[in-house]
Amino acid sequence: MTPEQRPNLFLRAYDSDAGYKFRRSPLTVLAGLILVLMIGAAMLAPWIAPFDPFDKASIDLFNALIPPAWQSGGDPAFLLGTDDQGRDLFSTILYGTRTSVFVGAISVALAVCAGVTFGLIAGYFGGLVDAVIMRIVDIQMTFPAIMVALLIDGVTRSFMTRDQHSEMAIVVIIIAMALSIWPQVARTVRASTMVEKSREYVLAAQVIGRGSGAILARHILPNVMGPVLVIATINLGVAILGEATLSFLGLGIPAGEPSLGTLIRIGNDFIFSGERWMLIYPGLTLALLVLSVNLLGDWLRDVLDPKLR
Amino acid sequence: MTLLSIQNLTVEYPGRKATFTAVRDVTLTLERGEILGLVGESGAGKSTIGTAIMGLLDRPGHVAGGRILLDGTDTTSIPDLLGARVSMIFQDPLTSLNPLYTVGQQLVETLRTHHRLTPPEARGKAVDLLDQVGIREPETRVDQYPHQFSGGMRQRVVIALALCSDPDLIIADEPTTALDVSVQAQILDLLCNLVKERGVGVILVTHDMGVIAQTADRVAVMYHGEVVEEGPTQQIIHAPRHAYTQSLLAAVPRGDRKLDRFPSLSYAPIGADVQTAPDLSLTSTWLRSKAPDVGTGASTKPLLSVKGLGIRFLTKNAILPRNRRYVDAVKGVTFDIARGEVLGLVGESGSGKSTVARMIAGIHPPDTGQILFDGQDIAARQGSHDRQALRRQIQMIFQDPFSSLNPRMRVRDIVAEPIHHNRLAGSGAETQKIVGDLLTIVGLGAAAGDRFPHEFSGGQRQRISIARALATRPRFLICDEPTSALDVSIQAQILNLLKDLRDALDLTVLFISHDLPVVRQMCDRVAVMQKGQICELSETERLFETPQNAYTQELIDLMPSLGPA
Amino acid sequence: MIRFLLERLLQAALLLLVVAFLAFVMFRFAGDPVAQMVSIDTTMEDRTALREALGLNDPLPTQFAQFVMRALHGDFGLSYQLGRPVAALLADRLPASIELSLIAFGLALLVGIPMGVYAGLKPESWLSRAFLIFSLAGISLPTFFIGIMLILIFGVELGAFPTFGRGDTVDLGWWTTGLLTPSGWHSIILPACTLGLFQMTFIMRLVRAEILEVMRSDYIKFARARGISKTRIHYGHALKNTLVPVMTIAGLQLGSIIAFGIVTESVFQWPGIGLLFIQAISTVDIPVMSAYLLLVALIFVSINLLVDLLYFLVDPRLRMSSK
Amino acid sequence: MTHKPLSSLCLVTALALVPFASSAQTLRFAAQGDAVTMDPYVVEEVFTSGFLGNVYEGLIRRAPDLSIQPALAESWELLSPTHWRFHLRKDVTFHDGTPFTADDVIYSAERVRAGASDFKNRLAADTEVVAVDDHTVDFITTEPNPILHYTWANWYIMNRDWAEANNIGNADKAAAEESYATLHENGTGPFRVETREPGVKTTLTAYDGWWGKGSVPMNISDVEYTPVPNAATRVAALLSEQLDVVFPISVQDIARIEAAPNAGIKAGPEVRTMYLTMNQWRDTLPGSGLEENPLKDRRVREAIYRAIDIETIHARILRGRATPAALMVAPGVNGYSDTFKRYDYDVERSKELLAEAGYADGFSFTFQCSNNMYVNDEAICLAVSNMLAKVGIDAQANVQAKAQYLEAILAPNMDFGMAMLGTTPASLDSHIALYSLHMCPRADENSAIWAPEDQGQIIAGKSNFGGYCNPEIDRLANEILIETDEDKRNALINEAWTITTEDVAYLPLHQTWAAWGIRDKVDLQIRADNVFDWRYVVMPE
Repeated sequence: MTPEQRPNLFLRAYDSDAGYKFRRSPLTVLAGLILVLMIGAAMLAPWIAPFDPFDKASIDLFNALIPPAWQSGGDPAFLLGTDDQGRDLFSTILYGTRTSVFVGAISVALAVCAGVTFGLIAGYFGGLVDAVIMRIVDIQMTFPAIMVALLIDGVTRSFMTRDQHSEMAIVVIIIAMALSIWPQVARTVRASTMVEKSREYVLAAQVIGRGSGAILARHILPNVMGPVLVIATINLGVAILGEATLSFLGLGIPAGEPSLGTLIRIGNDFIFSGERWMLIYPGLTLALLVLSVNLLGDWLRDVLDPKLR
Repeated sequence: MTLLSIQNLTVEYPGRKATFTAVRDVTLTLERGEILGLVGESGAGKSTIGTAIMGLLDRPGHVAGGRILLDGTDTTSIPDLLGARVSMIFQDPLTSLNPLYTVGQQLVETLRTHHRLTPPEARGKAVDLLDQVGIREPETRVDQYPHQFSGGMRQRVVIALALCSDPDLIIADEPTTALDVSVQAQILDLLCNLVKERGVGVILVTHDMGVIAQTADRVAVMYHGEVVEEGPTQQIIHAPRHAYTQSLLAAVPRGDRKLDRFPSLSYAPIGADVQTAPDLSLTSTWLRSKAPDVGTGASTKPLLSVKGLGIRFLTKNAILPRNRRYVDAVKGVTFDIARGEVLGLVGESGSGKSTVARMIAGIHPPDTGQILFDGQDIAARQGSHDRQALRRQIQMIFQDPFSSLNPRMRVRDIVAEPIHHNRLAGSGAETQKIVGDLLTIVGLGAAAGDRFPHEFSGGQRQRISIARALATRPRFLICDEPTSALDVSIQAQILNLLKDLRDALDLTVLFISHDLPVVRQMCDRVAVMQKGQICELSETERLFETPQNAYTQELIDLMPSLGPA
Repeated sequence: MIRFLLERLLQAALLLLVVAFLAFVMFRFAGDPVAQMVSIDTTMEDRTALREALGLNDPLPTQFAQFVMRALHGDFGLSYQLGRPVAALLADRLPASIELSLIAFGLALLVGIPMGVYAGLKPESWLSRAFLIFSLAGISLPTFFIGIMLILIFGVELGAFPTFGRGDTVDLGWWTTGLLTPSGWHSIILPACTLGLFQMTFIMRLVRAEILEVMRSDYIKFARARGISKTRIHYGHALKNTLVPVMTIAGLQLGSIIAFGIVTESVFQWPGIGLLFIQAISTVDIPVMSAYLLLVALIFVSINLLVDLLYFLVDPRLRMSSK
Repeated sequence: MTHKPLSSLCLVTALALVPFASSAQTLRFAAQGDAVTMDPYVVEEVFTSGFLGNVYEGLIRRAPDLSIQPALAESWELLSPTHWRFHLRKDVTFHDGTPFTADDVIYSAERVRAGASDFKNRLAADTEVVAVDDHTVDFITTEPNPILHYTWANWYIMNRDWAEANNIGNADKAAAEESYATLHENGTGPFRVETREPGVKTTLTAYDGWWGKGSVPMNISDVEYTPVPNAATRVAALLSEQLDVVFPISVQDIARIEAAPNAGIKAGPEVRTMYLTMNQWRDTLPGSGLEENPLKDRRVREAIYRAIDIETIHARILRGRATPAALMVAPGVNGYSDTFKRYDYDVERSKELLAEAGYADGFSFTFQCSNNMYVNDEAICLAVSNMLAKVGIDAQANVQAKAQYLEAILAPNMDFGMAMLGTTPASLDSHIALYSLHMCPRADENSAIWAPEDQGQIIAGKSNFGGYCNPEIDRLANEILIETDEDKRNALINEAWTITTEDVAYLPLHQTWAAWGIRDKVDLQIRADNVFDWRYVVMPE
């Protein structure tokens, strides 16, 4: 078969086993659609959202606590109603989703970078390096994300001024989440690396004279990425939830920059006052987002690595 | 009455795009006390018949047509078919036993499923069974866990388990493939004796003609889901009628005499793996044009000389060095290989032959000894440029075609990697040209470069491995069991290719194998390894005809053969 | 065996020391405790004196050494906020957390394992699919959100369950239990469900995956070929082999139960160590926080050790190789 | 209780449908936090002091309307401007039965001024306390102080014998060992502590020997106190009838509780005034990037004042349950006057003022806010920040929990442009507000305010974190302190408030209302200082 005859990437993906399993599961297709829609809307928030929650001058307290448009007293300008500051809830949720997805994606990306690097090194070189890295992983796993967040918070506090620190809140939470995820990635990558490094294609590369770096980067890395992809997807959900939980506990994103967690925390104060839309819609958005991510993660796991838990 | 009668059996696996017919219209019979050999290459459908009889087909596979009768009754209507009437022995004794139960527990459980026995009675019977299958000290071993048994012993336990229910029929699916030759012979003997004593029928599924020749009464040869020929063993082996059977037998390496080439008798529909004859004229262009440039010393000295090579592996780690336990994997190995020579290295699994190969290839640094390549010690000269240039001239072909190619790289990149790494080509275009030539030389054609390894069969992958090994213009090639994972017909093609390349490129070869007939066909001299040491080294023909060492003698005696030709 | 245990103990001790150091360092920077301990009107002089008296001006290594020495004697000092010995505070609160964790964990195992076994043995049935979707929902909903919803529905709208606290407790001298009174049981249901839900779905998925894996193995096929009954294969062979990995992960999950306990305890005002911790964070009560962290590490390490020991009981391969 | 766990499990399902039964005489009460300690001198904090006020008693107490009432002192007289005589009640016993005598007052006066006591300022260090007889005590001060006893409502009298028998030392926060008084009490008040689990539950019973029996409508026999920090949980517990009284109720939950058939609300303005403090001390404004500090300019401060629409905050965030404030003291505090008016909300004027001051394009600064200290503090902060944006001022709200927030705003950090705080004058007199919030925080005339080396000595103006400084106010405050003629004194206070209002020293916002959630048929009196006096609770029989 010459290259010209080969179908394009999309068709091949569509026709592959993964694509087949994807098409066969309506739930996965739905989850994919929802996720694309949500992430798309979140990324395009500045263009889609009717209001900019960061533009303080446009927020009018006079509009506070308007119920969703279809309820009595609702205003068509505010589709999902407004919060206690008069911010349009729909816009805020869009921006909040953006923050949540951003925090989730960046922290997972960081965790994957760190986890893959250390996992590869530990698994490939073994010995003392391995022992040291795995002990660090063990220790790291002792700390729940909340405590990691506190630790990072404390350390950054010690060398930053207060202003810098509150601006860094989002960075702090990203690092905290990344730190709580990377051990899992490292463990998986280490295990896969130990399997892969004894495979003969790695020996073949050694015989060619390839150095460790090249072997790790060109040969082992691409072959351990399957499970990593699954773990990354599942942990994207975990990271989004983690950010929400930290923000809910008041250790996360400052209230001025909404994330879904802070929105739920604020909404929770109105749980008894009848203005439940402030709790329900961010909550639903969060649940839907994470559920979609997890459904896709499940599908990926089925396709790539049925053995992963 | 005929014990087992399979009538027009068809087994199908419905897939997403097409339905795969694993077994098509197969009709077979088996009598009590008879061993029916079911032989064929991988994918021929021989194992499927076994599982179909048991009714254990993996979903979505199903019997699409035909009947299976046991003593005249359709097996689907026999309630206590499994275990009670039919038993099965699996290929891998390491995974067939539940690791969390003692051998005795598993025996007792099976015995009590089929017989009314009190636990002490069942235990007594279990001990008897272990004794019958030749396990010494059955009283103590019955309480041990599977991991405390060796591979051969475990396969005996598996057989004991299969016998628990006094079955009428035993299906043995490649029962000795995972075992060493010496153990294989014992297990096959055991099986034959049990058949005679108990009068059970056995279906022996195997790819190994030698095993069939030794054991089976009758043979059915399968090809692409169909039985192409059936008859008494002697007739099939010595007077095969079907062209496929003929080509299959021709490809089986002979242990009794040396041939120049494997007969290129090939059955036409085998198609997929039949390659056009490699165009070796190309070897005169690139591979020859720049002859190895380093250390072209006097041609009388051996190209490779190994002196007192040794390595030991840690078996038990501990914080205190004195508590650590090591095993000597290789100890005091010494041999020379002359230019253009093929040295065979044989031995059972764990004898250290692969470790020797890997030390020479530079994968493991040896703990002791020297490896002199062209007079220079490549083990000692750590990382120098010279060493890299020397290393380049030593290449290796691995055993497992499925793991020896990086699944994430295109074939073109796999073959180009050594060229890039050693900067052997001036430009990208030149590299592509060389890669295309190499792929043509090994008989795949340049277009194969665009594809990924998983799109190729085992034999084709091994050709890719060879192309990669040739890409550095090596003078010395290590072949570590290059064909042990391949079907015999493919094996013959690959071995022929290696022979041709050796001749065309004047390669020196270290050929490692546990398969003595293959070694006899391929090598000029042979070294026999046992427990990390070389116990005999001599000219191939002399070694096979007049072995000096007792262990060598034993290996040669156990060598399966198709019987006198 | 003994050598293995000693090695693990040594490792555990090292780990605890590192955790102690991290705990110490992190809380050293988590805010000024003095600001919390005094009223807004306290003079700078008194603040400085207090800081001095608390030893907050000593060099860090000295503070750490003192911290470890005292911790070894079970003395974590007095809570800045409550003026009580931290060890006593934790001891008072620990029973509540342990009872909640164990009930939640028990609930998770009791429901999760059968669900997982079923879903693993019959992967195609509609009930298994339902379980799977349910489990996805379980791991997708944040714990705090579930808690709030349970309170809203069962506590407020239906008025069926208490929404906070432990109910009546019985003091057994060394342990205060809520499990001997009806109101104690009544109170534990909602928080245990909240806390257990995530674990339950998690364990269910894990068991399912392991069962699927084990059922593909050769020894299960061989057992079927020998005619062993389905029940024996499923519950004897498959489940037992599933237990080993499930135990590890479940053991690790106990650690995360403690972490998620913080959230649940804060939503339900469950008077356990998690609530104490979250209150300590907001008041920068350093002794309480560092002691809590050490306690969590200790619990985690003990669980790991316990899991390792259980391994020995279940897996003969390990039992033998260590002899 | 010897229920078997198994049978309890069965009972649980049965009980799930039965409404909670409760003894009518037990008051089940929950608030945000727990009393920090049972030792009355360790922490000056509203809830702890208020809680202990039911167990311990001072020489005086405050009535529900905050007027001063005799308590352990039956009466008092001023023998000279510096010589006070207190006549003690005679039929009083401590909870352990010991009679209350003048010696206990002397002991309490010593201990309250010793060590790290938070209540040192109840009595000046040089005030002499002399027992005239068993039931008469004299206080001799060095300077006249007309409001000496105003702050004594939460200076509780402890028993010397009990303290000495139990080795109770000074009120010390950094003590190495737990003080007996942390968990135990021996007061004279109407309730005695039965069991105490800090942070979990405290139970109390009525003290049979209490001297005041019959003087108040109280009919409760037991109190069960549970701290419930989570606002939603508190409301849920009230609505599900697990609690009789909960405090505080967020303004947004008031309607829900009022609508409930089984609960109600009692709400009223607090005596605490919420205000914004503006950093007038730093030479450069934190978070502004400017070389100068615009907040030193009175016009800028007025511009900020005028940009805040207090009525909308009042209506939307506080749902009408607040009183916009023009002064730094609330109605009910001595010296309050309703003649002061707020600067009108006027965005145009605000912009003009900014332009006049040279900041037509606005500027930015850090705005420190708390999120768990005051009623809807976070929402108000964000609203203020949004309102300032409309005149071009970028107030970057940094909302933090109490611990971090206080660390940021307290000297010497003062890492803020503006911050929101609340103040309650302990003596309910204007002087303390002027003294600690408005006087220049400096050790002497010549030193710089908040100079590090002087920080330990600063007493006046110690809560003046914005660094407002006006010598006129310093002079007035000192005059007010020693002026014993009430009319003259009030005139001086009025003069001071006029100056600070003119200076826009602070930006007073409002007095929020405190709302108490009360189960149906429970009656109680709420106090503007949020102290909960159980003596006024009447439970349905």
